[in-house]
Amino acid sequence: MKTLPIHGQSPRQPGERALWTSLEDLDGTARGPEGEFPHGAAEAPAALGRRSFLQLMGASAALAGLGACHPPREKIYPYVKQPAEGLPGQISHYATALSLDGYATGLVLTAIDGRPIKVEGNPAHPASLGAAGILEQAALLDLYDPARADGFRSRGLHLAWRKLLEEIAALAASHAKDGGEGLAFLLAPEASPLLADLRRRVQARFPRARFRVWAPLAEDQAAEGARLAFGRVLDAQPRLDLADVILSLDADFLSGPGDALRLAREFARRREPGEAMSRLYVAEPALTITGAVADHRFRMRGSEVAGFARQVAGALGAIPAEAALPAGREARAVAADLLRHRGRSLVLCGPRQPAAVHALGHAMNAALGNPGETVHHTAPVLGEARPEPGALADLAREIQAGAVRTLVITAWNPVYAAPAGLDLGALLAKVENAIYLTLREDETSRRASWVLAASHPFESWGDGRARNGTVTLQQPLVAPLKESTTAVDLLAAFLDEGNRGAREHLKALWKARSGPAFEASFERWLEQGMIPGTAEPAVAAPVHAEAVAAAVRALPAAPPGLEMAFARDYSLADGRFAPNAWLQELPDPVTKISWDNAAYVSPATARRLGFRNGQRVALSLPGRSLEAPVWIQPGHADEAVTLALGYGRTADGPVGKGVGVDAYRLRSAAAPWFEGGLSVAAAKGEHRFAVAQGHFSMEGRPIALDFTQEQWKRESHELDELRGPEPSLQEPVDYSKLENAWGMAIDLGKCVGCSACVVACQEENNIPVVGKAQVAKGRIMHWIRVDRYFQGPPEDPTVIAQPLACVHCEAAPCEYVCPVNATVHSDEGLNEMVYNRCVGTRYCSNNCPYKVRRFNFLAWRGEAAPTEKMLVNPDVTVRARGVMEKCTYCVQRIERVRIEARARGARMGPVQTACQQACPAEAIVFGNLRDPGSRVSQAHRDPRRYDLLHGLGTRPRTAYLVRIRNPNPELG
Amino acid sequence: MAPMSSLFRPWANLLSRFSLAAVAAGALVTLGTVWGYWRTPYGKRQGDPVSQPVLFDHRHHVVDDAIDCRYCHATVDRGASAGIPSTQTCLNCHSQVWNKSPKLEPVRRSYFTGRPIPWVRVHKVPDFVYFNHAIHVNKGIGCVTCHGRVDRMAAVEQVAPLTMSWCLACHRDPGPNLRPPEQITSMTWEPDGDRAALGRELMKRYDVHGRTSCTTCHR
Amino acid sequence: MSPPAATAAAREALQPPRLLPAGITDRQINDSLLDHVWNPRRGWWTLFAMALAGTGLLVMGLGVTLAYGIGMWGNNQPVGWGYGIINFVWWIGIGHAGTLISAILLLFQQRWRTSINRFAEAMTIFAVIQAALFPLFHTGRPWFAAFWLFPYPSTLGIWPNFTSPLIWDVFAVSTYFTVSLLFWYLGLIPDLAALRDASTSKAKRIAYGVFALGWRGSARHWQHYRIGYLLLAGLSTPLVLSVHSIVSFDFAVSQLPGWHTTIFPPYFVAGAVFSGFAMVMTLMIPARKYLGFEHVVTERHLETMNKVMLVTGMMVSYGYLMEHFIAWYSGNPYEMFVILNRATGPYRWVYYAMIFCNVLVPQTFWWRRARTSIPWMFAAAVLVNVGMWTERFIIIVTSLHRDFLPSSWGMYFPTWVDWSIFVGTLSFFSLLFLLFLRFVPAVAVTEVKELRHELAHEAAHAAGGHR
Amino acid sequence: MSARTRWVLARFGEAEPLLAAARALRQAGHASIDIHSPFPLPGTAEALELGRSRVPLLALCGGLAGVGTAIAMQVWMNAVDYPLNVGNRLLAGKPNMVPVMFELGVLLSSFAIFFGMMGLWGFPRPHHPVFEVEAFRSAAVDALWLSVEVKVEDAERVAQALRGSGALEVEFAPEVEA
Repeated sequence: MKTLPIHGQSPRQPGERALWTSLEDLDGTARGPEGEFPHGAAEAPAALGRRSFLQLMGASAALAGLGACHPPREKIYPYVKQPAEGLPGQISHYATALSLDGYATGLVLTAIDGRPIKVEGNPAHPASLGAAGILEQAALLDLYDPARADGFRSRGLHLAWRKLLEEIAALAASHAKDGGEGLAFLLAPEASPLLADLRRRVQARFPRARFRVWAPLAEDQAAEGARLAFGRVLDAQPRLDLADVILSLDADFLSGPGDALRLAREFARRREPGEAMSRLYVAEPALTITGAVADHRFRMRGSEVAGFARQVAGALGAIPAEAALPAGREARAVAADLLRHRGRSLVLCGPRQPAAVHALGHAMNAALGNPGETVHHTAPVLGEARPEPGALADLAREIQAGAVRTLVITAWNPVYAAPAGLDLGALLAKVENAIYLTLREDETSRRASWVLAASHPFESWGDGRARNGTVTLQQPLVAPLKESTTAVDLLAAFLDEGNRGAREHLKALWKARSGPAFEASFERWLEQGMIPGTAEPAVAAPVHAEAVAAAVRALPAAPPGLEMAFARDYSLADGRFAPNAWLQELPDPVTKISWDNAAYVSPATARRLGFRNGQRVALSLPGRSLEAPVWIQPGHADEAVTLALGYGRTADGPVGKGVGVDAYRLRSAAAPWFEGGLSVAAAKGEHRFAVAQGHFSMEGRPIALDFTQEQWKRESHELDELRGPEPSLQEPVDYSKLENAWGMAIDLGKCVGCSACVVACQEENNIPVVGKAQVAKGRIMHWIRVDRYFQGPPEDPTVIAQPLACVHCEAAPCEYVCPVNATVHSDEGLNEMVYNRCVGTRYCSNNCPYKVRRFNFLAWRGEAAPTEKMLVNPDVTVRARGVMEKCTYCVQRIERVRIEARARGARMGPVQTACQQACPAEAIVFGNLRDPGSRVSQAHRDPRRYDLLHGLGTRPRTAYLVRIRNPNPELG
Repeated sequence: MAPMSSLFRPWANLLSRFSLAAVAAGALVTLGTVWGYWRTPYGKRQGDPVSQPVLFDHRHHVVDDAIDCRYCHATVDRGASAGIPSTQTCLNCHSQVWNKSPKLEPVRRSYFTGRPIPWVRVHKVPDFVYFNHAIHVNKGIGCVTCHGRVDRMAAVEQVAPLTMSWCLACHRDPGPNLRPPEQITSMTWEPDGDRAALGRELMKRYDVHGRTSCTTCHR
Repeated sequence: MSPPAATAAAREALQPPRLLPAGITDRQINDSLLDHVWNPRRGWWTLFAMALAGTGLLVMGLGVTLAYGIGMWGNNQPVGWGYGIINFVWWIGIGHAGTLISAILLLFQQRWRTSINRFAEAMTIFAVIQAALFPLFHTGRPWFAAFWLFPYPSTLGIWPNFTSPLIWDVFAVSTYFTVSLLFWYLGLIPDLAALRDASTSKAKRIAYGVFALGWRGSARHWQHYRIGYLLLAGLSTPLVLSVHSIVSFDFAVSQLPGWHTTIFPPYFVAGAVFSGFAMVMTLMIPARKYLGFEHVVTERHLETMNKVMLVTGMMVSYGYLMEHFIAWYSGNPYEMFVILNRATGPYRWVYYAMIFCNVLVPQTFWWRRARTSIPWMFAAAVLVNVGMWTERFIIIVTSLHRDFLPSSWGMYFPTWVDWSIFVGTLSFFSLLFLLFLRFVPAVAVTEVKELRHELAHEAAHAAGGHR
Repeated sequence: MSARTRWVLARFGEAEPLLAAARALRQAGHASIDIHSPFPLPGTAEALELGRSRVPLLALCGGLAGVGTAIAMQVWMNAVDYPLNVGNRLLAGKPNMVPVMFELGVLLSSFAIFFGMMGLWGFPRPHHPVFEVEAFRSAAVDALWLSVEVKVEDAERVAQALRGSGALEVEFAPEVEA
């Protein structure tokens, strides 16, 4: 029964390559021979045929149960030579890292029997602090993706590794003759010291070779803004835990590259009610998770943020009056609040804003005395590997001019993500040797003459730097599952050192940079996953006020009419995670749409244009046009349309192919984020979204509770109705005699709604992916979900997120209705779900008032590729078709801790659930309610505690803590 | 005399009753057989010596050589699985003794080719049962309790039924199956004196709580 | 008949329509009621072929479900139960009329039952067979449900959970089916003997002879038979009430708004009788024509049945009224929402169809013209069947699709597999029914004879004492 | 002493003479008398002095056995053998047990009634000497018959008596060993 992580693996013929063909069925694009079953009602499940037949046969055999029908006995294959360490089935943890957008996040990977099965944060690492985001965690699925690129080929011919090295050596030698005149590199932004070192050495060998750094979602405007404000590029390093008042100018700092986990942690720590509570103002166009937790959210089009910033800056006196704009009521109040907290306030500026706004942000921080307090500045961590605006355009010009003979691309998928109008695909054909290093066969690999499979970060050596500069080491957990190489080896190949191995390069570099006791230190660094004390030092950075003022004055006014805005997608980032089924299925943290992007518009704009949800519309900008389905998003700025990037893939494996629409086709190099002059017209057809949450109003029910500080002072007693004992005919079971009584507390005030817990749970508990059609049918399998509710006017609502998994009711309504005792209570108060006993009546799910139970309607896993079987957590039963499943409070972790402690005769240590561990905001607390000192016990005694649906008398073990907001009374 | 019109001869009474009884009995016997089958040693695969790719004789190794179980099954007190010895472990001795024996040819072949010996599993619980050797061994359950007198088996066979009710019986009342730590691997240990009292004492000493919550074994 | 014809005619006009034609003899009763067994009616094979083809849909639907899983149905989270349980409750409700007519009317000594009880009992059994398919096949793993639901000592050492209404269902439905079958068969034995003895071919005689078990109509037989039959009727009466009460516990014992209601047991029983009578009417009206039974299933029978439908329809309407009232009176916002959602939510058209069919349509039976118009009563019966199906849809789907947390609200849409199983059970039901009409007397011949005997006896008394 | 007997069958047109004939035969000392009718004929049990049926007693025993089984089963399975905390409910909650108690009581009671009757009747019994008489086929259709088992040598005399008491037709079944 222990099989596979992904639904829809079709049975393959022997010898056939592992292809995820059947997942195409799920996303609604299948036009194969199976097309006789229309989508929706009449979908044929993917795993037909042999497997189902065997199941039926198995069933009849079980019923007959007679005769010599024993299954064949299993084989046991022991080691030939026992390795020195590790027991079969024992967990081992390795520190490693993953770099996204150039910055490394330290991770700890769990491996069992040599297979990495779980990604967790590295508590010692400054960018993780023990948490892990959705992308870092889901990257593990990419590792096992059977559709990954495999091997090396040049002009369609497969090359063995050794042969590849020879070919590159020959190529390098030919370029070396003219100093690398025709040699160009298109690199991804990457703070890796090792890559920087190799780049320097390659540059030294090929002095005339050109290096370009490019990424589709580059933060180049921030760098430009720093240059404007400080005269040189500097990184700002904010400290939210020290900030009393925060103004975010289109900065969704709780998600996105580099530092979101740390910022979420710091932000959440200041969200407990009282004097120390921070206050967050957010000005943004589309609702983000940061906007959702703001105390005041000002919705405005992206191009209007600059104007708002000028109003605030003017009221602060940060810029001369002629550069400022007259402040409105809101800007005045914000400025006054910021001024009241000089040195304890913070202005953050989002990467989508133009350089002048970034500069203005720096000026405001300077005027408020924040540098050195809530923000400090450092030399840019990316160093030379900073993306340059126009890098791609320059490269295109050179190719056009025939100046590039060899182009080495380690940047991700430029053909797909290049701005509209730049036909890089056609240009690549002009390059004699376009060498593309890629994890998957994608749009670019189709056009490149050389395609080299890249190793996954979890199977290769490397390094990186955290956003604060801390050098982070990336060590592999498995040998590459595919024949592949790394950027390090590829660059080294141009130095004729390709065969030395990334590990040797890494050690050589750090041996040179560290002291004599290198070997010992290196072992220690690997253990810690980083080199301590390597954070970038702060530098003093005076702001050039006149330059800022000049730049601000030069800012154009917001253009009238509809504005097109592009956004980084929470799940797919720039699109590189499109082949990742976990991320595709993960509902968008704000809209709860899974397997899609959509053109978000505000309710008012939709009304004006007469648009309905799901209606297809044509979005037109000068010379470009795209059809996209509309999604009416409360809280969106009026007269603007936001579309997330990264969808509408045409290559890159079957999972992401054809999901959503490709916003890059609409995105120009000149206005990469906001562009005015959008015209929209209704197009033919209706789009069916797969939305994981169908209803966003609480209907006046006390579900996800939210008070302002003022209300909390007056009305906190109202919570008494939602907690404490309820009269019952049944005497509650006494748990006081046991050592443990497990419980959980979820602090809605801390939760930022990022959904990291959902992916953590999916990874830990072998939760299958079901595909778009099944999500649309209401069959998503996530054990923990993050509900999002809107309150107040639909135009500008208050937004609250509520993570919800099984709450482990002491008087569980699901249990007494199960006819076969498949769900019962454990002695320690867990609501147990026994898959192997379940016959699948679904009565428990019906009677669960929280609707947290998930049913295996079909054989979600089908047949998995061999690599995907490696992903399965062996501590958790893989559920068969026809059984119910749900959150177990990670009982496998509880039992592992228990057995390991008690086998040694020790007492049980603390247990962490997967969701708790991943949560960057520390909103989820799990532990022993019998221990009065445990954090969960304290949370259960918190005055903010309440029980969800308390009146039903279910006595949930998961308690909620109400969210308190801290609005500015002046804006009341 | 009226014409003979009767449909059924007298034997029809017997036949009809017998047929009905046969149908009823047949149904009961079928159900009972299916039900009973799983209770037979055959249904549970007990008492079926399993032939292995190497003619390994536990009798010889345990009795004659007096090798402790843990020499080969080394992870039994630390890990979930008891551990099947690596080929290397076999050759620790057999590179010196019987190193020319044709019976050990598969072992040497494994060692030199690097391919593991395909041992055949004898004790199998379903995949949804999470059995952990370490906790049982450390809490005083001896090898012989579940695996029987391996020292008397030429080829190992399953002795215990390995059914859930068998597991539950011990989890409900572990005392009688506990033994002192030094006797865990003994095949012959018998308690002197009061078994029940010893069981109670060992329960206390080991801090044993037999749990029957489902997630003890099913996760 | 001795009284002068004129007096008889006058009396005839004053009496309610007769239960039996005047002057009919036992032989005539026997011949006319068994005729359809000897001489299959025209079109039987056509109907049988149609029903068989429809049963193919059932086999296919269940086969697809077994092969691929419940995912082939429309069920989802939050609507864990859909057509499967709707059809289960609907069929089991239909299956109530037979026992009710046989048992309760027997205990109340309602003579008009004799013409329809066999028919209704057969319908009960066939309906319960349809119903019993669903609890098994709606489970995710029927191959385990088939035996884990029964409390047998297993090697697992674990037992069913007797607090679950589904276990009660298992006991209730299997008991109901078994007792109904025994009751039906017991009543059938004298008729099988009559068939045996009236058969002309040897094969038929043997076949019916085997099933008649050797019935000789002996005084000893009748002595036990009468008391046994009466006792079974006495047991069946609370049984029939218990079965739908227990089915209603599936809902009432849960915690869901719209389900958690104390009125459910009586309301379900009334609904079951209502739908059962409607189904009897739906089948009886064409069947009496088809079989030429107008002389035993008279207009008086039909009118009485319509009166019962009116009464039970009023009880069901009262149930609806109370559901709404309690939802309001309880002050429970979740309950109030469910009622509101039924009337104004996305499934409101089903709700209004239910109100129309179950509340408004039976009201026409206040009028004698409606009660005696065969086309109208047939239409009304069909509408009530539809209405009772929509009632189950409303109860199950609307309560589930929007419950406590709006975040988990969803919609339910049946799939082609749901439809083919539903149509398949209708066909399978018809198939069994056609077989019944082909091989077994559709009217309790013996009881009609007994009734004739009693009526003749009374007539003799009425005509002036002993002969 | 001849052990051979045969059944004498007499068809009557009305119930009263039939019952009178039966009473007369009883008084004449015949033990094996039976009346056959296509529907339950009032007065037969009294005429044949059959006494009270034991079926109600069987029904009661069956019912009590069912209820007892249900209680024992539920208490033992859910509260004694494997007590599980199921939603904080009582292990052997009395209201919970009622439905199964009732159903099992009805089931076993019905079984007792049905199979008890089969036993009392000696069913299945497709063969009986009276079936050998072709005319007896009207017994299940519309005719009233009286049957009596007599010694072979008495048969003709009894037939005469029956004819005298109003039988429309008298038939003899073949001789059988007693």
